[in-house]
Amino acid sequence: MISLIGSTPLGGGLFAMGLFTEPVSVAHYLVVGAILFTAGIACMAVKRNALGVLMGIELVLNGANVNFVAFASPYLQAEGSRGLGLDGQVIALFVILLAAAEAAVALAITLNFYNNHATVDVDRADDLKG
Amino acid sequence: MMAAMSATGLVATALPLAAINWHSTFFLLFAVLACVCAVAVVAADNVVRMALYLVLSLGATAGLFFLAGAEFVGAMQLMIYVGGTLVLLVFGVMLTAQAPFVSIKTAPGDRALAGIVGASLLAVLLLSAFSVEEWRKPAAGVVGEPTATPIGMALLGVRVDEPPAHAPAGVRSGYLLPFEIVSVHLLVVLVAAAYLARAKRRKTPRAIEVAASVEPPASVAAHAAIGREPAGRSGSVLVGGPR
Amino acid sequence: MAEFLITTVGLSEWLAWTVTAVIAAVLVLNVIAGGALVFIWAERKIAGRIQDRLGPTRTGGRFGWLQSLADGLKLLAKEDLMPEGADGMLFRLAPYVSFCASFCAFIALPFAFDFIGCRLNVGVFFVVAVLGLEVFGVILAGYASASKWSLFGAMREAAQVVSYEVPLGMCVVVPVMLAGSMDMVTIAEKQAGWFTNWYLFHDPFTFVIFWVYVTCAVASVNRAPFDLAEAESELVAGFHTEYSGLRWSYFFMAEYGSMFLVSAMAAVLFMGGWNGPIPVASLLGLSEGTGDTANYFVRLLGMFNLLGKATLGVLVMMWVRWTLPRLRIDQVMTTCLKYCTPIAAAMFAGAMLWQLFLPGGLVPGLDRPAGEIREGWLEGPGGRGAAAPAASDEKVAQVISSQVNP
Amino acid sequence: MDLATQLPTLLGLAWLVPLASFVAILFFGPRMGPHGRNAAWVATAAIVTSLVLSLAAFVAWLGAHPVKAVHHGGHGEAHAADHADAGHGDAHHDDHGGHAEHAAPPAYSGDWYTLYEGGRLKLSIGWYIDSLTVLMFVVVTFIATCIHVYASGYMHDELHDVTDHEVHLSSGGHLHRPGRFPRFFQALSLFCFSMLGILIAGNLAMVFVFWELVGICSWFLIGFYYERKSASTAANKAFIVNRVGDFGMLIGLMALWGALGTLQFADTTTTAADGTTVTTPGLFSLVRPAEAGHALRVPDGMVTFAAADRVATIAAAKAADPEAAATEIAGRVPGWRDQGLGGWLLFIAGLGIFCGCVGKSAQFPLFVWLPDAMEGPTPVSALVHSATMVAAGVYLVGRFFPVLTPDALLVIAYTGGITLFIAATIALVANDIKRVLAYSTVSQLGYMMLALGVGGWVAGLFHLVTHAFFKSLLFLCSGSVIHACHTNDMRKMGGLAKVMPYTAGAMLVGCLAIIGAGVPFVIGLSGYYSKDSILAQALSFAQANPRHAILFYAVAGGAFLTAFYMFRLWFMTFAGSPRDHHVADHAHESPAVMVSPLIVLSVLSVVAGWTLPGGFGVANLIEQARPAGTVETATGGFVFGQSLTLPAEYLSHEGAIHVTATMTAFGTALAGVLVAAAMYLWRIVSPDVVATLFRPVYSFLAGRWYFDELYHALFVLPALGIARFASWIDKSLIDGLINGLAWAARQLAGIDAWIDRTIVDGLVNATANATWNAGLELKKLQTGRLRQYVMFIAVGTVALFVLASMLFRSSFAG
Repeated sequence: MISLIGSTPLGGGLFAMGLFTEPVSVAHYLVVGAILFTAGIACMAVKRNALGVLMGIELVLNGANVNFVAFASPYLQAEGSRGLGLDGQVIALFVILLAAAEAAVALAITLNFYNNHATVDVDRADDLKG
Repeated sequence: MMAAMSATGLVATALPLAAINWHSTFFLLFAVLACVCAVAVVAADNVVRMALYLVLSLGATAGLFFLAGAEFVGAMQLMIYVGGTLVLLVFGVMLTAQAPFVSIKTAPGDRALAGIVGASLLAVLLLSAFSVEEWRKPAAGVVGEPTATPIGMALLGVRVDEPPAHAPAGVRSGYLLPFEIVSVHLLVVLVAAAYLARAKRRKTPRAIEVAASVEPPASVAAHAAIGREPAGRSGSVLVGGPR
Repeated sequence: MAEFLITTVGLSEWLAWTVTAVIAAVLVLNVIAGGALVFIWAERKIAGRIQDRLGPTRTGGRFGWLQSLADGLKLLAKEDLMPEGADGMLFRLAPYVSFCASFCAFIALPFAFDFIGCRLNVGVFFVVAVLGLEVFGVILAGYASASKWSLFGAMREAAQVVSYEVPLGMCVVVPVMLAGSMDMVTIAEKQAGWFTNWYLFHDPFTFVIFWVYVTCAVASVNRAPFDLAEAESELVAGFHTEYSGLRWSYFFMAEYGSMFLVSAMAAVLFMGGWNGPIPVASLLGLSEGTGDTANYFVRLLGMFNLLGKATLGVLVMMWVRWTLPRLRIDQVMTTCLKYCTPIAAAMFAGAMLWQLFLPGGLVPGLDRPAGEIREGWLEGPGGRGAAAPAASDEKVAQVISSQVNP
Repeated sequence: MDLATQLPTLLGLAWLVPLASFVAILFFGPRMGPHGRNAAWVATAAIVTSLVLSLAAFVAWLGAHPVKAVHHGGHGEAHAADHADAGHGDAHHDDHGGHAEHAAPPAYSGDWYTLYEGGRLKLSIGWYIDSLTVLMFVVVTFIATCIHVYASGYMHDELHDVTDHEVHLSSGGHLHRPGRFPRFFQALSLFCFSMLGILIAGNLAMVFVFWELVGICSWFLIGFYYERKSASTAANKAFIVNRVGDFGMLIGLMALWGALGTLQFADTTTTAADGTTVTTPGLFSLVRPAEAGHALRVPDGMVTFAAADRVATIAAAKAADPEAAATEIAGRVPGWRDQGLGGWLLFIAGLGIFCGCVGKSAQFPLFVWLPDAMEGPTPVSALVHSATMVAAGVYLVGRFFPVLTPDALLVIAYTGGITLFIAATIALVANDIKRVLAYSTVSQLGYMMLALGVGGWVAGLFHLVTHAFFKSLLFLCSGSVIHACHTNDMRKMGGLAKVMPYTAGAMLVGCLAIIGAGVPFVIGLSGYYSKDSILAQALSFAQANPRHAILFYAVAGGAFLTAFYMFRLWFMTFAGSPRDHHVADHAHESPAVMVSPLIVLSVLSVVAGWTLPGGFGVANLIEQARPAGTVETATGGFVFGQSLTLPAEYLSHEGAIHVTATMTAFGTALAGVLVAAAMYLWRIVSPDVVATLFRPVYSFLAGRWYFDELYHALFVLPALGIARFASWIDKSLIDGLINGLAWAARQLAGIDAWIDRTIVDGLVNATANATWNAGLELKKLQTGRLRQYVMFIAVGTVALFVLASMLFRSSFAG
């Protein structure tokens, strides 16, 4: 199976980069976090559906969480570095909890908005614009 | 089995399979899944599909957490994010998922703009991710201790783990207070969400009222009109409630 | 096993691990698939008996024991239909999501001391979390089918599962609290010895909360009388109205997998896991350390023990299904929010106080292997299960005292 | 519980219960039944509770200190206190057995609560309880009880709307107002609380506080009908006149505190942290130290205070060694004392305190308020005149007796003598029944003061107690009469004995008691005993100091006048035939609730003075509290020379003096009654003829010696003149100046306003306009598009990062 992956051009490229053989570093996780984060921002910026915006927020928070966990993980730390230790994990935990809370409230707001405006298009939520 | 063995033998000559690092491989798997699905969330137009991709992305992230040794956080991610938040989200989708709203199109210009901004942001983030020497160094591979119990103790205010090396001496405070604050916060949110989303005692739901008032023949065309152009300016009903 | 492959067979390390993983996965998969086969047959027989008829009798001999296989073959051969307005991708994906969720949960389920896919120190938590994902497949199926019945069924399922996760979590937390660990192996090992050591009999509160757990578990896997999502008398077939053939069978397997899983969880959490009611192995002198073969034998015995308990649980669920009528959705919610949740909360508090003031358990006097199993973080560098328990206890006390009295 | 804790508890409760009643009525009075009818019950219940508690304390006292007959003799065995069991607690009581001369009376003192303590000043709520306190508690609460009961009947008019016929409105009608029944009882309760506070007070500061409270209560009650000009004026008069006296009292307080640093009566024993007990001497011990045999001595503090310049000299000379200086000063104090230093201070301190008593007890020259105080409701008059306010002054003189020098006592005696004579003469010609009684009160108070002044400590206080009974009786009787006749004028009465037999009988008892009627040497009414002892002491004093014999004549003459005017009153009111038939026809006996107190008080007026076989009696009880060092004859004075002799009181009981005094009293009283009968009963001599015959004297007396006019001319008119002058200055000079300033300020403000409007406002408006316009422009940025905001944030973040990496290149992306 692995060999099949390795024989593909992409897989070969990855092998060449040493991704299959070298241990991952914090930076790897940071890249994932950055992509998630950016995707979340883009999601928020692009989606007109309020729920889409919500999902973007979740992605952003998740991207941040990836970073926290990466910095906290002793496994990923380079020689001689301990990283954030438990603190990072606990913060990630709190972020998850608050994200859940935020999702609940945001969803309630969305439903309310839907009840009052018969739409979930955030572009229509401009009653208070200057 | 034999076939696989022979295939292995063949490829092994070309690739250093013996040096394969399973951790990195799984990381790659989950990371690619997470990133691809995240991008798919942005690209998808259908809300339910977005939700699906989001679930996959978040699930893959949970896998990354497991790989990083944060088992508790990973399980938490699965439980709360995937299990809870997303069900909630799907609920919202379902409740508001009438045909016109499932996919609301975005102008291509917006997409392009978002793409440019996103790319620049990503560039900035990547730049900073690779800018620190220490972060780029491959992991030493220290197998961390299980963290569920230390986290539990820390949430009760007792730290049993070793603090980070750069932490000032004597700083070993737990998280009892934040834990309590978050608990109360969740309770408040629960109440608030219930309050906001509660069924108003109205004879006709507001949505129907509005839809009926926008255009006399409340038809599919009306829904389409709501979806396409801002109908709020056609009447004051959208701005304020009943006087 | 990987070591065996490396040292004896001489495979390279990565290959050995791969083979091990594949074997384990296949084994677990067979538990589900084979289990589903057996349980479907059993369900039909039981239903028949309960309804005063014979059930399948012809296929495969006298008891119709090949009926399930025949059904499976039929399903494989069936045409795979998809409604016109369906969201094709989601429609296809939904059964796999459901099945994968059910299957993934088996990763952390211990069949015996070492017979486990992956020993997670947050095992219980992981199982509950992953089990909760199953509902996602159901929702997707309901949405993607573009059918009213399906959507209704999915919505009911979502509401029900989300609600029942609350009391279920509370029930699960009680054994976790008593054992001081979320590791399922640890929890089961703590109940080793005579059946009086089972957490079911630990104190009156755990006894009550076991039944709350059973109720919630039945509800969370969508079995009658809580099968509102299917409700064939109202919603045709609920969320899988539009499914047929192999895709439909995936939902079925997921359901039976989940049933088995929650039953096994009940066994591990409350009924000693692989430890039988009578410690036969230790009475026979076959306890650990008497040699690899004996060890393996003991674990095999334990596995059958656990499988037996889980099967018993599944059979009870079937019994319940064919005995009780289906509840209305408001009754389902009432049961959850007005009965299960408060009772579970009260029992949780009671068990906590009991543990605080009477840690000995309900039936004192019998042996209890206390403190032998600890989590790795408290043990010395020797790894799991090897360090002296006394040292770890000391470390806990020292750490805690240094925290409390700086 | 021993007596030392029992007594303060019982009496403290008895003291506080009326306060509770006051508070209750204050807040809930109008809601207590219809028109606040039940307020009477609350107040009465409170005072009855106090009475019960006081009686309990009385019984407890008697149990510990049985009253025995006093055997006067040369050996100076002075009081009958049981020494054996009084040595516990903080009883200030040296147990010296037979050497009673050196013994302090049994008393208990302590502090409940210290209000303030800093430097030498300590203000506390404390108690000083001896037999006098206990006795006075019983008397006050008893009489107050009677008066409460009586008042609940007397004040029933206030239960509904009242039309006050004595208030003439400018519209020609009469005042119509709602009733104030609860208010009356509220003030009454506060009055009782204040009076009991004076009685129980453990230090002069507390006395002063309650002294003033009594003053304000009297102001409330005298001015109860405050719509009447006469009532409000009388209330103000009483209050202001009392302030004059209190000013003197403040001087006395300052003299004592400044020189001695304490206002406590008794010694204070405190236990220090290390377990040693420290006894801080109180006023009594400072003035009459036990080591000097309780003889009056100018305290060290006063001596050094008076010799301040010499002390300063010594201190300056030995500035380096303060201890040596202190030793030398202490060594030279006796010498200075012998030179008479500090005597004046002690004298002035005593007189200052006495000044307060002059005001409160209506002594010359501050007695003018008391007759006017009749404007209050009659129960108030009874209370003020018998048991509370005026008694407070006499009580304080009695309490303060050990600190008073013989010189001060002489002043007191003369003040009392003058008062008694003036008041008695005015009472001769007064026609208002309550005014007669009021002047009689002033006269009797003069008696008491005189008695105290001539060394008759027991006599004075004895008379205070007996007088409390019969004077309250007399007032309540007069109230009953007024209640029946609706007039105060005796000239319209007459022959009321037939319609009001109980009242007439009770009044007769009261009159007999006040004139000291009795069968000489056998038995008599209460006044007989107390008056006799005053006369005897006055005679004794006159014999010892022939220069001051006039005091005895004043007393004897006063007894005659008393008998005359009291029976003039009785004859005019009850005897003969009705003078005004309209009044007589209307008259009726008062209701039972009013009559019953009369009967109770009558009985007490008869028996209060009796001494039972075995020695139990008021006089002997008071004797228990006799201050240490006042038993024996004392001579000398610090101011008026050494010639003054204060004869011991027991000497007055000796045959020669006693017989003379009794016979004098009997004779004068009889003469007075006979003259009164001749003029008003048998009408042998017409009062009108006498009045015409002595017209100047009559008008002088009827004009009340023109004291009010004198004070008006001397004080009121100058004060008014000064006020007018000040007012003129205020109006023309100060107001003019201020008006000018205001005008200038106005002009300035005009200029300022112009600047404000054009320049400052212009600037502000310009800023506001600019802001407004900027806001209008900026608001376009607020598109209301959520997605754009997200973009802004993202762009902003990137921009920040780029900016930061350009500026701080070294620290990023190395």
